[in-house]
Amino acid sequence: MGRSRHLLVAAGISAAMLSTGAALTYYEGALPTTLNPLYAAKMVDYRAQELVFDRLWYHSPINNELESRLVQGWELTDGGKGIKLELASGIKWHDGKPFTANDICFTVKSMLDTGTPSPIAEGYRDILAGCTEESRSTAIVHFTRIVHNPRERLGFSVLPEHAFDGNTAISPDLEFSARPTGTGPMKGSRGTRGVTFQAFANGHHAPNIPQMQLQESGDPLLAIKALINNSVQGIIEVAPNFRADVSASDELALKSYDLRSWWFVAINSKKAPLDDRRVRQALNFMLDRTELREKSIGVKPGERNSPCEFISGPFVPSSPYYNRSVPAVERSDQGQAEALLTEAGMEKVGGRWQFKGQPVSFRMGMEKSLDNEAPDILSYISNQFEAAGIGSQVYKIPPDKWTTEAITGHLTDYDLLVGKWSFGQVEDVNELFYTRSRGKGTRNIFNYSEQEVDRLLAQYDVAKTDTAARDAYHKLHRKLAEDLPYLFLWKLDTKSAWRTEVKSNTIAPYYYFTQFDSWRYEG
Amino acid sequence: MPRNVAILFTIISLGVLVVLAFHSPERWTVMAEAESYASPFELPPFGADSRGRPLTDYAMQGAHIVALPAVVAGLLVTFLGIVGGLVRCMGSARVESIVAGLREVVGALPRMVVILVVAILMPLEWRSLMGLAVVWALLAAPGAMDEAAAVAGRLGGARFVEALRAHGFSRVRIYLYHVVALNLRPVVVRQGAETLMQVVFLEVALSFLALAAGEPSFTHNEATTKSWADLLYQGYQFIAMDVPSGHALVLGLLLVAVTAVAAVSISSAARAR
Amino acid sequence: MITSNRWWAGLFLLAIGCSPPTETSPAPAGSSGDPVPAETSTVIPGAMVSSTWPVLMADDARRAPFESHPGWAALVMQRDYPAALAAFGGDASHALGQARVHAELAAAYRQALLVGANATVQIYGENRRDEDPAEVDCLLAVSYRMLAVEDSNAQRLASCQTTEISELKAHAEAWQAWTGSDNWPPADALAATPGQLGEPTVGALPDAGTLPHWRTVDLVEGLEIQTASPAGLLGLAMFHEQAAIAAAPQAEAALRASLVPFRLPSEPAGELPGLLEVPLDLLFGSPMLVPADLSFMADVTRGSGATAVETWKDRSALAAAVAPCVDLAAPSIDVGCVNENASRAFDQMRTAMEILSGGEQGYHRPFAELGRLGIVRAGEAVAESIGDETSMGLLRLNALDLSIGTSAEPHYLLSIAAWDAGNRNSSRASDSLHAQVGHIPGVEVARFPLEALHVRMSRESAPGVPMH
Amino acid sequence: MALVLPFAVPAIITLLIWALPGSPVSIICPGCDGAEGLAARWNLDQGMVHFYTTWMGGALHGDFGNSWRVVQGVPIAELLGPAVPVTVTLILLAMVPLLLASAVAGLGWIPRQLDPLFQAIGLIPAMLPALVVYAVISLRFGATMADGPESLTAKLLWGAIILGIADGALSGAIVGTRSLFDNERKQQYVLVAQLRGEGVLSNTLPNVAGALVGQIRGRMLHLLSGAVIVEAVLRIDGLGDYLWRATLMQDFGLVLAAATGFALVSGSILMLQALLEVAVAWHQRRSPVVPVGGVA
Repeated sequence: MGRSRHLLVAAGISAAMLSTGAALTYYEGALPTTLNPLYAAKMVDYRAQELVFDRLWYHSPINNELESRLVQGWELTDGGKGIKLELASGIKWHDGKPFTANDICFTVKSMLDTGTPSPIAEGYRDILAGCTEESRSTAIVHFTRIVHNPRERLGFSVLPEHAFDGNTAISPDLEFSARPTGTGPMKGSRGTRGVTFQAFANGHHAPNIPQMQLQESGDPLLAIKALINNSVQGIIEVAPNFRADVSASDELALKSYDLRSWWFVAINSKKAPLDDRRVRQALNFMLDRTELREKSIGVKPGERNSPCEFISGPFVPSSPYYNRSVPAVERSDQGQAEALLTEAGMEKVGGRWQFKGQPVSFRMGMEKSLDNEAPDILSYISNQFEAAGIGSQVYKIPPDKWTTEAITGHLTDYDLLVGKWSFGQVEDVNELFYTRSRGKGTRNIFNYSEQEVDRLLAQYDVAKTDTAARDAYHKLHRKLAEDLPYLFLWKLDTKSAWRTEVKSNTIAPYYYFTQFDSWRYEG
Repeated sequence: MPRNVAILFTIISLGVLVVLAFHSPERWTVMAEAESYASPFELPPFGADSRGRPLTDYAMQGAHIVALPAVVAGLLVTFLGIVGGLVRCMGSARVESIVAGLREVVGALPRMVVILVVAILMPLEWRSLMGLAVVWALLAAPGAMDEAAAVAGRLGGARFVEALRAHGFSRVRIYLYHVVALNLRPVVVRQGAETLMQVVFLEVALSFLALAAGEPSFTHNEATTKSWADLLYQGYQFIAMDVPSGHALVLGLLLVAVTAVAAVSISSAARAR
Repeated sequence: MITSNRWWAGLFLLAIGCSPPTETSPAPAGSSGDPVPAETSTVIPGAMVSSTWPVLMADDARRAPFESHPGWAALVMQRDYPAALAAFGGDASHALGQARVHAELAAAYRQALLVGANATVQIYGENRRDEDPAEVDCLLAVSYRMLAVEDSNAQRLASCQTTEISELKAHAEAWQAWTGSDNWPPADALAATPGQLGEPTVGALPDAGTLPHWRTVDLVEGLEIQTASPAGLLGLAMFHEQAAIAAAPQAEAALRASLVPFRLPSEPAGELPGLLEVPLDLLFGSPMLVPADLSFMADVTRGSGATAVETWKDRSALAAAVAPCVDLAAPSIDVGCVNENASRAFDQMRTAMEILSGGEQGYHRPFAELGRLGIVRAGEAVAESIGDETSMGLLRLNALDLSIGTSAEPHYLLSIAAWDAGNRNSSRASDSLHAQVGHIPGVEVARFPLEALHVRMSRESAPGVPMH
Repeated sequence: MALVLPFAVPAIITLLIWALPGSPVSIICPGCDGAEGLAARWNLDQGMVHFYTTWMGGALHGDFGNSWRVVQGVPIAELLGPAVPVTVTLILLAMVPLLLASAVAGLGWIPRQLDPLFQAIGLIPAMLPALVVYAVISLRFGATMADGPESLTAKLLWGAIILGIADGALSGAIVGTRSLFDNERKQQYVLVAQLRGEGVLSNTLPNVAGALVGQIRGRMLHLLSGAVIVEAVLRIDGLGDYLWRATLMQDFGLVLAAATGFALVSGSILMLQALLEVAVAWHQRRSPVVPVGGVA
């Protein structure tokens, strides 16, 4: 058996070597739900869309300069309340039709159309007022007010008017979501087992890689093996546990990917006994984050430059919005937890906590793909609660279900949900904690609602100065650390691994493939 | 196989499964990285997985997942088989035609398709192996009833009962002893044993596929419980990726074999003298 | 010896990514598994390879005094300056180690100063808003001065003196008095900055005083704005430079040369070092492979660019590796070539180390990785000096990817943060700076303008929603 | 029955949707936002009859709607169109070993002593050989191409072999066919025919043909059921695999269409059986064959 296995492996490796001549393949933790930029909900959606579409303006991943591939000239109009865009010439959509000012205005109008139920579009409705086409190559985008650095605000992907027959109310379940038409370097098509990208030479793009495939990675160990065997050439997110293996290989390179991500355990504060803040605070003390981090992520105690740092609120510690005067709970404190639970009217019988005579047990879920970054974390958390006298049934939730049910506030039969949020330059957390109503709180997992929190979020929204905005979020951080709609766990750095045959693969912060034209594959 | 040997095998194989199921831990042993992929010699009796968890947990939890549903499905099919045989003995043409019609409808659809359709329609909180096992049993029942009816038919059906009545036996004795115990037993027990085995294989198949697709299983909570399918999945990793988990494959195959042996030996043990 | 190798490898691998200590790294897929890799193509001349510190350190006897000393473990493997200073404290036999820590701190504080100065210029110079108070003029003027931009600083300092914050007023006056003079360092101005450093002392690790240095209010809502003087970091940089020299006066020239690539634009150029005697202690665990590399990097940084490569390629391993990638005529540099040569030099050093050690040891890879990093950084410096900004940016990003584990030199990472701050890439700059807070006392000073910049940038960006 | 099946399956599923607790929308798309909009888009808002008729109306025109989760936005017909021939090919290929084994067993060329061996092989669940084969294929073709068109032929051939042998298919075919012929051979007329010097097969075959066809249909349905597992494990883009993934991802529209697809295939098999039975009956009407040199 062993012998035949080695023969198989040898055959496999050689077959894999031969196979790399075909397409460049990379692994994501999950497949994108949609390739329609208006409905991106996961980072994998954004990354895939960056290959297919052009954002109007973007930051160069090399020197962070604000650049545009679609606009060759611009000027402010209407006393700063508008910007006139002169489009670059020779740009075609992936179906061969020319890119015109109509497309820019169509995109703006579809984002302003309330029949487009997109949280991303919702964000733009505060700033954008409309758009007029002056000519085929000139459009004027109107703002609701005078804004500083207007180009910075125009970071949306441009959609083709003809693909929607001019209908600005765009629904998520159109074929466009699977087979979009963009102006980006690659033409993308979502298949049943992955996404295929074909290079599309254009006036403003000249990709060097003719074909690329995105596949779902599944087991992280197998993913690393496949990378080492050259069956795939890249993994977007490598679990900290496996980074040493990547560093130790001459054929792999570990690449930095700037993404501000933090992990949490959302608490269903609408259900008893979790509706009692003291119970939530007790859970916060029950968790031994240091042990969790060591077992699941592999961070040794006292390790310097750890990829994983504890947090006490909804920001990464390096962020100016992070309130450093609020300490993170690093070790469990069962004494405090017991005192709080007793105060909340619970009693411990035979080592198990009881509430109103019933043993306390929580239904806990986690987005399944997180297991790739922090293996078995759900079991470790559940074990810690068990050890503290609280039972739990734990479930792994598929990424799509997480997108359609968890972040839309429909998994209310759960008590606790383990998840991760990622941010770019903007660290706006309002959508996570606002009371759900009229386009607010669109990502409020357990429909948390707290008057003071709403007031602070509104304060941030209307802040006239940077200081006011920052103060509002510092107060929000403190308030959330007390009220605990989430148990805040840690921020975790993201690293990618690519085979060394993939050259000049500059990775853009957050969007990843912004500089894809320069990528080369010498496999 | 000789009947006594079959009985011995039945006792041993079922015993193994029952003991494993009853000693199943509620949640698996906390990992010990140092024991990662420990061989059966390093961590008796079965070795450990990638995170140092003993494979014994997998064996026991897997047995716990399948034990009750498989037995229930087996008994259900046995019971319905008996009903089918007795109906033939009663000689009710209407009931027989209903059974035949039922068999036609059920037999016209692939079982696995029905199982999956039921799985998606079943409310989340109802989803469990038990539900699927019962559906599987109901799908298998018409065949069993048909075969039992054929056996009863060969006995002479209603005429057989009348003949025994003439010898002065009570109806209850005739049906339960002469018909069921002496004549239907081999068929219905074999059908029940096969269903038992099929339900175990169904669980393994569904869990393996869910595992391979990175999706939650229909049959158990994979975050706290491990199925035998997890052993086979590790076996797949051993073959495909040279992961040192050959011992998991061996254990997985062993458990599947024990189930098959149990089914065969039950059938043999129940066959007529 | 195996034991000590295990210990050494263990510490290295621990620092790299917490993997368990291994005697040898796994052989690449499909390789023969032969401990000594096949013949590697030459990038650095053979004789020069043998004189690089990683290869010299493959000699157990030469490595022993370093690997047995916790000071070196803290400095080279953990990159933990406070721990290293504490461990070296009072150990005369390792005065060079102590000097090295002070020198790296001097470089780190200069780069932290640049982070703050660049951020200040970006936010209050180019993105000033009505809400910003007059006091920021003072910070802006000092920042421009540190960046050697003489842009009506006197006028800014004058307007800054209208402040009611007396300490800031005095600070502004002191800098005003110095503006235009060529004295370096600006002793009086430094004396007027908050935080008392005292006399430079070997082993001391002062901070930047109580932070924030000053509190003012915005002009729209009257909310408190906290600020700190970048000059405080200059004081710390000068302190550690003098402490380094005091610790090892015999190596003053080498220590000063090691600082050249990290000096401020406003600092006087001084004499070029020429070829120096550099003790192994100053090279060990750094990206500088041979003594001449220090001189080469100093020469490149002074702007000689491509010609420096020609001058040093026969003596400096870094110059030799970069030379084939430089087009003197253009002048330009080939990024792919630099990366390729860095990898080949990495193989060369590993091969040489394996031959000396009689097989691969756990420490070989991290040692050689530092060499690879050094070559990429040299390419980056050359690109910058010849004005090839794109190549410089790309090489800097490659160097950043290589600066992990034992290769993560705080002063270099801070130099990237300074570059990012100048590019308004406030996210990565604050991540890099944050990584040093708590390890290098006082660098928080740079946080004040950097965080203000980040808030302003993020509030003026396209709207974003949290993604999972 | 054959004609009714493709209409009956969606009808039964529709009935179940309305019979189960909770609104049809919550069953079809648990947790989906905008229940009203979704209900309207899926014709769930006007009762089950309206849903059934509109869905069936669309299906008859080849419009099964769009996939909701497996490949969001793609027309289901586009996904299942190529899947049906793949599954049919798999079943037909798998029938080859079964038919051969039946023929050989019918002729009595397979010794009974081998039955335990075939039965033992029959105890192997199809999933086990399938996962080994997929492992080998993923090694042979590499992770990328293992799921691509390059490996389809290999996967179909291997899948057919597994389906034809595992899950008791082969042993069933051998034992079933043999017992059929054995029972028939014992019949009086066969013995008489033998005395007349006629061939046994020519006499028994016409009479067992009906039952034989019934067995073949049973085996094909058995294979169809096994195809779900084999396709899913080997990642063959057939009806079974789509049904499996749609079930996992709760893509109701796809499940409904795939189940109907299976009903269609099953109906065709029924139809085939009916045709064969008619042919057999027609043949039997022409019997008995007048023996050579018959009675004057």
